[in-house]
Amino acid sequence: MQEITREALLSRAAELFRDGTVDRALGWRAGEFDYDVTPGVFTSAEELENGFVWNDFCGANFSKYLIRETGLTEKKVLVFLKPCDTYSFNQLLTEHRFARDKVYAVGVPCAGMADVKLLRDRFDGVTSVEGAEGGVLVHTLYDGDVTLPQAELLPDRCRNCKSKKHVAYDELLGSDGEVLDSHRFDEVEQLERMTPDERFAFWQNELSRCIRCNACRDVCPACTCEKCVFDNPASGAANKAPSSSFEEQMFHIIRAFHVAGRCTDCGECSRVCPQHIPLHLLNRKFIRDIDRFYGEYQAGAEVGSRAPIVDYTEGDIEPGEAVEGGARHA
Amino acid sequence: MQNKNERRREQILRISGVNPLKCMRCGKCSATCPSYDEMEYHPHEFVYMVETGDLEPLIHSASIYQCLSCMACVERCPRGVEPGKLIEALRLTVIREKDGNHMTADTIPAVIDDETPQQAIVSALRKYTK
Amino acid sequence: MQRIGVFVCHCGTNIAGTVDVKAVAAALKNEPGVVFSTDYQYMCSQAGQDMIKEAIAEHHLGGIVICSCSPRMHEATFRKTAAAAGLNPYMVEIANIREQCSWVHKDMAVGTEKAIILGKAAVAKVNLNTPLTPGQSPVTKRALVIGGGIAGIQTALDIAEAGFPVDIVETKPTIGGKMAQLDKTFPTLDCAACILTPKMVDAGQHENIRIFSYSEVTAVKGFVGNFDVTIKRKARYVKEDVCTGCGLCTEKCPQKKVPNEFNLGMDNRRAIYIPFAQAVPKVATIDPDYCMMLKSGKCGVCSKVCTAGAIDYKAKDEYIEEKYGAIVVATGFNPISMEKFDEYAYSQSKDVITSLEFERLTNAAGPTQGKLLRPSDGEHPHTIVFVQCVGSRCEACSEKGKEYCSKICCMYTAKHAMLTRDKYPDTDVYVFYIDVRTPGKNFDEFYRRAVEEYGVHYIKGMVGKVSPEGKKLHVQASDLLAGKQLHIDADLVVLAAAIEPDRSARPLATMLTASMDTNDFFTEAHPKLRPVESPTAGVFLSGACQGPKDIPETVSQAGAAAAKVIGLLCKDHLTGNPCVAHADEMMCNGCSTCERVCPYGAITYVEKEFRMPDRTTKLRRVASVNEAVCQGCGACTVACMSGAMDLRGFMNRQIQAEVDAICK
Amino acid sequence: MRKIAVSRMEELFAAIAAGQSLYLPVDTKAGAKFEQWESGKQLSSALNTVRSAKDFFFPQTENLMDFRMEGKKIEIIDTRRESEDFVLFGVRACDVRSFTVLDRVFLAEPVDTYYKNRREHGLIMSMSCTRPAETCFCGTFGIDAAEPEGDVVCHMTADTLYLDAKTEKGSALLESLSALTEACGGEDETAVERHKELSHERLSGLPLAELSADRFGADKTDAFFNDPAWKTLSEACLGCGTCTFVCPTCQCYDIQDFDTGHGVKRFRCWDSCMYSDFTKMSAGQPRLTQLERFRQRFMHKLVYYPTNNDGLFSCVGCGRCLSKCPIQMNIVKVMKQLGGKQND
Amino acid sequence: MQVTEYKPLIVAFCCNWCSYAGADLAGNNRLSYPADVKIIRVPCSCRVNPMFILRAFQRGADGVILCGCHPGDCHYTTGNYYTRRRMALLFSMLDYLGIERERTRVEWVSAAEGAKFAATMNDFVAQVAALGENKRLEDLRCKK
Repeated sequence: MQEITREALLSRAAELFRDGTVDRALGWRAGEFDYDVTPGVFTSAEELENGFVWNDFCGANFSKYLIRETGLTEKKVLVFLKPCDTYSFNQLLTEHRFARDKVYAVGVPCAGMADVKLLRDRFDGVTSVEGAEGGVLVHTLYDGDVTLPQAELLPDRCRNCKSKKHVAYDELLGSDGEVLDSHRFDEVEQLERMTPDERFAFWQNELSRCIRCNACRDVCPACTCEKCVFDNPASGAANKAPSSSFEEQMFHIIRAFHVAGRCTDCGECSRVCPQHIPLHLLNRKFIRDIDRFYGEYQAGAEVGSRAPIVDYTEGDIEPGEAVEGGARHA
Repeated sequence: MQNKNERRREQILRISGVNPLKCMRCGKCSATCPSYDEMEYHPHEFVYMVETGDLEPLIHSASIYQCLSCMACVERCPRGVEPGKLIEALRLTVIREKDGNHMTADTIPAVIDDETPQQAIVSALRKYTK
Repeated sequence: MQRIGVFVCHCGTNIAGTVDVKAVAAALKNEPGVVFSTDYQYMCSQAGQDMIKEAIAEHHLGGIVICSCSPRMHEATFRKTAAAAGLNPYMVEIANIREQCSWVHKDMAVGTEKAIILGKAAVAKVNLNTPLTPGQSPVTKRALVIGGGIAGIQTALDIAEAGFPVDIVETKPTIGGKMAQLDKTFPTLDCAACILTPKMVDAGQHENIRIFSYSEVTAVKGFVGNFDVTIKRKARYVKEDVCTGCGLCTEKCPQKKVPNEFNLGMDNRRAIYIPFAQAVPKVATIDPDYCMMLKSGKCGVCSKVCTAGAIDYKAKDEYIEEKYGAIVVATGFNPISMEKFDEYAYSQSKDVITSLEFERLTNAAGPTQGKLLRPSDGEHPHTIVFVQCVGSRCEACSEKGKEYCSKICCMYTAKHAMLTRDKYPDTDVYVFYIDVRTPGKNFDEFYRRAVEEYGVHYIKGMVGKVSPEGKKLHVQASDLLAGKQLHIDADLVVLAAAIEPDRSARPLATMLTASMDTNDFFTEAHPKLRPVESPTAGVFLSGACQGPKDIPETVSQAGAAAAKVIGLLCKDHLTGNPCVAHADEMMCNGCSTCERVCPYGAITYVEKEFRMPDRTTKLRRVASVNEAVCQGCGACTVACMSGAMDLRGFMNRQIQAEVDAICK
Repeated sequence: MRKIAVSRMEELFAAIAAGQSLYLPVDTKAGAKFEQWESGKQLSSALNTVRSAKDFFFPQTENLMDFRMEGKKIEIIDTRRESEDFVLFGVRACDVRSFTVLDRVFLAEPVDTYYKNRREHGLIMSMSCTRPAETCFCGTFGIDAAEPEGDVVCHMTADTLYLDAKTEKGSALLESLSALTEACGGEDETAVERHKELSHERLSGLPLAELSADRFGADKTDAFFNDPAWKTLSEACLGCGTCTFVCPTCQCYDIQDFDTGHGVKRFRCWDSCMYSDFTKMSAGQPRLTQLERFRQRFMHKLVYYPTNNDGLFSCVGCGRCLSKCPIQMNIVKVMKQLGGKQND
Repeated sequence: MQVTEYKPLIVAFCCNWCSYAGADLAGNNRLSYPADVKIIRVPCSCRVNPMFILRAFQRGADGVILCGCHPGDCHYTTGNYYTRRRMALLFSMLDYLGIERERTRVEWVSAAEGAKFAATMNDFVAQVAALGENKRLEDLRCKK
């Protein structure tokens, strides 16, 4: 359960609409089930009152929508930001993707957001999920009603949450948390310890499922190019016909490379992948290497910071030594 | 004979690791050599003779044993030629050949006196015998 | 697709010896776009160039590929050829089938196959070339000369004479440099001061020359024709425009124990000083390391005696910024430290000196008023040993010496030996040499005179060891020609120390983005054809900062550098390199990533209104490249995720086409 | 109707696979997926595959032909390989119906011979549903998940697999398997009926069972095209291709030439109307905003396709888009939002 | 020593100011290296986009080597520093994906290092030849 209630968010939003600070708010709209909430733009307190939802499935990162919405209004856009969203928010500000003064950011604490994928993997016909004593109560069509601890609904990005601390907001509802010591690189290190053959087999298996739907890119708050190289026939990288395994390798290497040093590890890419490809393991490899080679760096921790990939020192590691970096842990 | 000489020369160069072609004939090695006056051939001449393959007279000369192996020439040579190492290699080459020992234990009493330090005798045996 | 002509050069047998040039021409004829393909003996010859021009006209060629030597050799040549035939010069691509093919492969079949592939890559690239027109940038008509030795003075005078303003920046309180410390000059034996000081005065008085003495360059920005330079004027605590140079303060200053660097520490000066009588500018300078007033606030004598009121203890370092069109580096040289050569006992005995110290000892304005006296006891030396090549030609000991020949030592030692014998015939003079190098007008004659007329003992061999023994210096050396080891009891030993570039050169090179060799000498743009230009446009080299040089050579290079500068400053505009970055504004995200990696600050961001594809208008932040500032490295093109930033002449598409052609 | 014990499925698969390639849903880390059967591969128990079965007739990428260049000559090379027999086992009713939707596009004049060849060489063994998912709404489009179409219709009870041939092709296949299978008696008929009843009961209890498409259909363009609801519905759309790529009926494609350096390979590949460069022409795109692209997809499913195909909807209610859309927008939400207003 | 028959295809990106000149110097001094190496001239090593490297592999290269000025000596002052970071990260990623790390290399070769250029190419060609054909980053469409 989240610390802040829907009512608390609504009343604050209503005030902001009323005093004219904002004329639109980013929020979630109800779906057919408890868990299929859709991001949406609300333009009045009344609209919010009728359609706004706030529950454990409100995990989508809203930062990216600010690029469009701030361009459509003279006033401010109200946005509710979880701690991890604030990193993306800052990173977008670093890249001048929207104007800070066009946003009214309300920080909201997060107890971890549930992922319905995890329930669907275990039960057939999940029809609703409600808060209950000792966790959540899941109603299913064929497996009856099950009570589960909240933790079992959490995806990797929440289980290995890097920070409960908001790094940007205009006001904070509830309490702020701390930057956490997470185990988010464990899986990366596990892969690094494998032999190259094992790693190759692992990634071939994962990437071969890719259907090139581009959801990972389109949801990514770092992927905000006016025109992506993979959509631009002149770039030489675009190819709608992914008829060779090379296309998947190329796409995923370049996608991860283009967000290297900019990826805040929000985990949206893995969340949306219809084929369950662990895309965050590519991004985290870059984050891990950057930390290891050039000192710890968290994209979005502060506005205007210089990403290590556009920086240097005279004594940097040589590429030949860098590939040994993984082996050192063996 | 020519072949033997050539082999010897290669052996000397291999053992010493010296490239005599680096010598610019400045003579600083000879200028710095404390045994200069005892010698028939001098450090810079060693280098030149090895370079040209004129080894016979050198091998039969006492000069190679008059070198104290103080390595002053190695230290001073501006080109890193290291004549001292060359001389060491020359001695080794001679010793490795049959009956090449310059000195045997029997001959020692005749050449030493009370002034000769013990260390010198030991080092001489190491240097001049197999 | 272009209409492309391919021209395969034989380069005599340089290419044709290992590459079947006819086969290359035939193979490339089938490549997409190629309408004409031929081979010729020497493409770079007049006849070859004429052939290219005719083919361009006859076949209406839109692009040409020359399969020849490295583009570093003749790209400019063929671009001019194309331009003369009315083709945009950037529609020319070179396939390097000499340096990177025929010269490194021995087998004809292998060489031919590779040459064809390299040719195909060039054809693939030229198919995507677009005509480029270089941009223009204005030229600031002022030059900066860094270093006020004879090189800097001569360069500055020549530029000033041509009518352009010049600034000289000199770290010392006066200009004059090393030459001011010399006594006589070889091979004519004229007095150095007599020929230098008039030039110093000229420089000091010239209406087009400003001298920033006691100053340093701290920052350089910009590019050829438009340098922005920050100059630090170190506080000298004496108002330069007020001081009359009367010198009274330098006589009254109570701090008498300051080692006099002008005399290489062989005597003392005061804390307020004028380095030497002919200094330009002739103004006093307070040495803050020794001045009691500055250190403890107690004294003030100089201020009291100065009738002009020039003393200002509160002076601060000042920074001035100036624009220049061209920069000349004339930072000169220094003798290397002799501390590490213990075999010559330089640190043990005052009577072992360097040649520059010897110059001061024989100079009338020196510590001994020109009398040759031993530094240790002031007695007249009767036996003098000169040692050549100390630290020069020294391969083994890079931490001690230098691998190169310092070039000037043979001649100045002959001069020293000759002058000593001339003035003091009762002196025995020995010169130990490895080789005597005297290539130069009247140089060998000069050396022979030292031997034949003045009886200097030239001994082929090196000194192995110098050991102070009582009042004497025991010199152990070899005489290689006599086959003897010599033992000489000398009164004075003079070491011909190797010379090295001034320490300030390395950081300066970084500021100027000019390249240096491993010895910290500035690299010239071409060792033979562009010897006074650095590879960085607008930066020129004068004097020993580029390599060891004697005075006549330095002065000629100084004049040559001046000529190059004048040539540059005469232009109102410079034509830039059109191979620069440009942003596709519709694709630019405005993220500023490219701005961060640009080493030249060539990228700025602007807000512009755009008509969007959905027919709305939108104010967007987009990158804008200053084409005059951009040098075309391409760092931004890779930093740019969307690919909005591309590099003309090396576009993504072109490089990919080359990759494809090579790999197919 | 024939039957075989569920415990002997492996033998059945082996017998089918002996004559042609056999594809069936198997479990993978990322859900069920159609894979070629080989000894040891188990039929997935999942209701449906992540990707639909359309891949077998209309693959994501297809090499149409190659061009080889020698000097300045171009040679056309035939690369067609779509004439091999295969059997698709375990296709659900929704996906079987999707083939009808695709047939109307690809088999209409001019006939798409690539598609036609595959259809002719493919045999569908469909499977009735007993555990429809919460996202299922095939009933909305008149599909009975208990009685799918197909060459052979299968019903699987706890211990027995019933095989019912519906076409000549299907009969021929069952004929060839007669040694392995048993004939069915009256008891079996009853068991299958009971099985269907269970299905119907479950289908009627699904959360989306009441969803109706009656308000949509042929010639309703004007009724929906300018509805203001499109704005709210589309505002969160990321413009990715997930819905179109998992959809069994999306049939838009693009032709792409791939320059291999020594020739050109011509591919047909899926396109997505959600993509910003969809149907981009030299003059630009006809649909400039995501709203227009989003609208196109749903109007096509619910209005344009029925208009051109005798009222047949090009949605089969498989529910894939409900579970896969990154922002949880889907056709059900669209239908409820638009239809709701129409009929309130 | 195993004698391998495999002739690899090597794409070498060389910066115009140092490494391309170094390659020219190797030529001037007639220092041979295998013809399998094909050089592409770029203004600076920092012009090399990871996409070019992947494309080379896609199109049939067995190894890709990037040569630039020594760090600190870049003609453009800082270009090769960026190259170093980009390639360190890219190569580490390729390694992570199980692609043979011996197929990629960055080498700093100055204009004066003709001998180093030839030696580097000899060594790299031998290293890649020992691995044989590039199978892990191949694109079957591009095979003949």
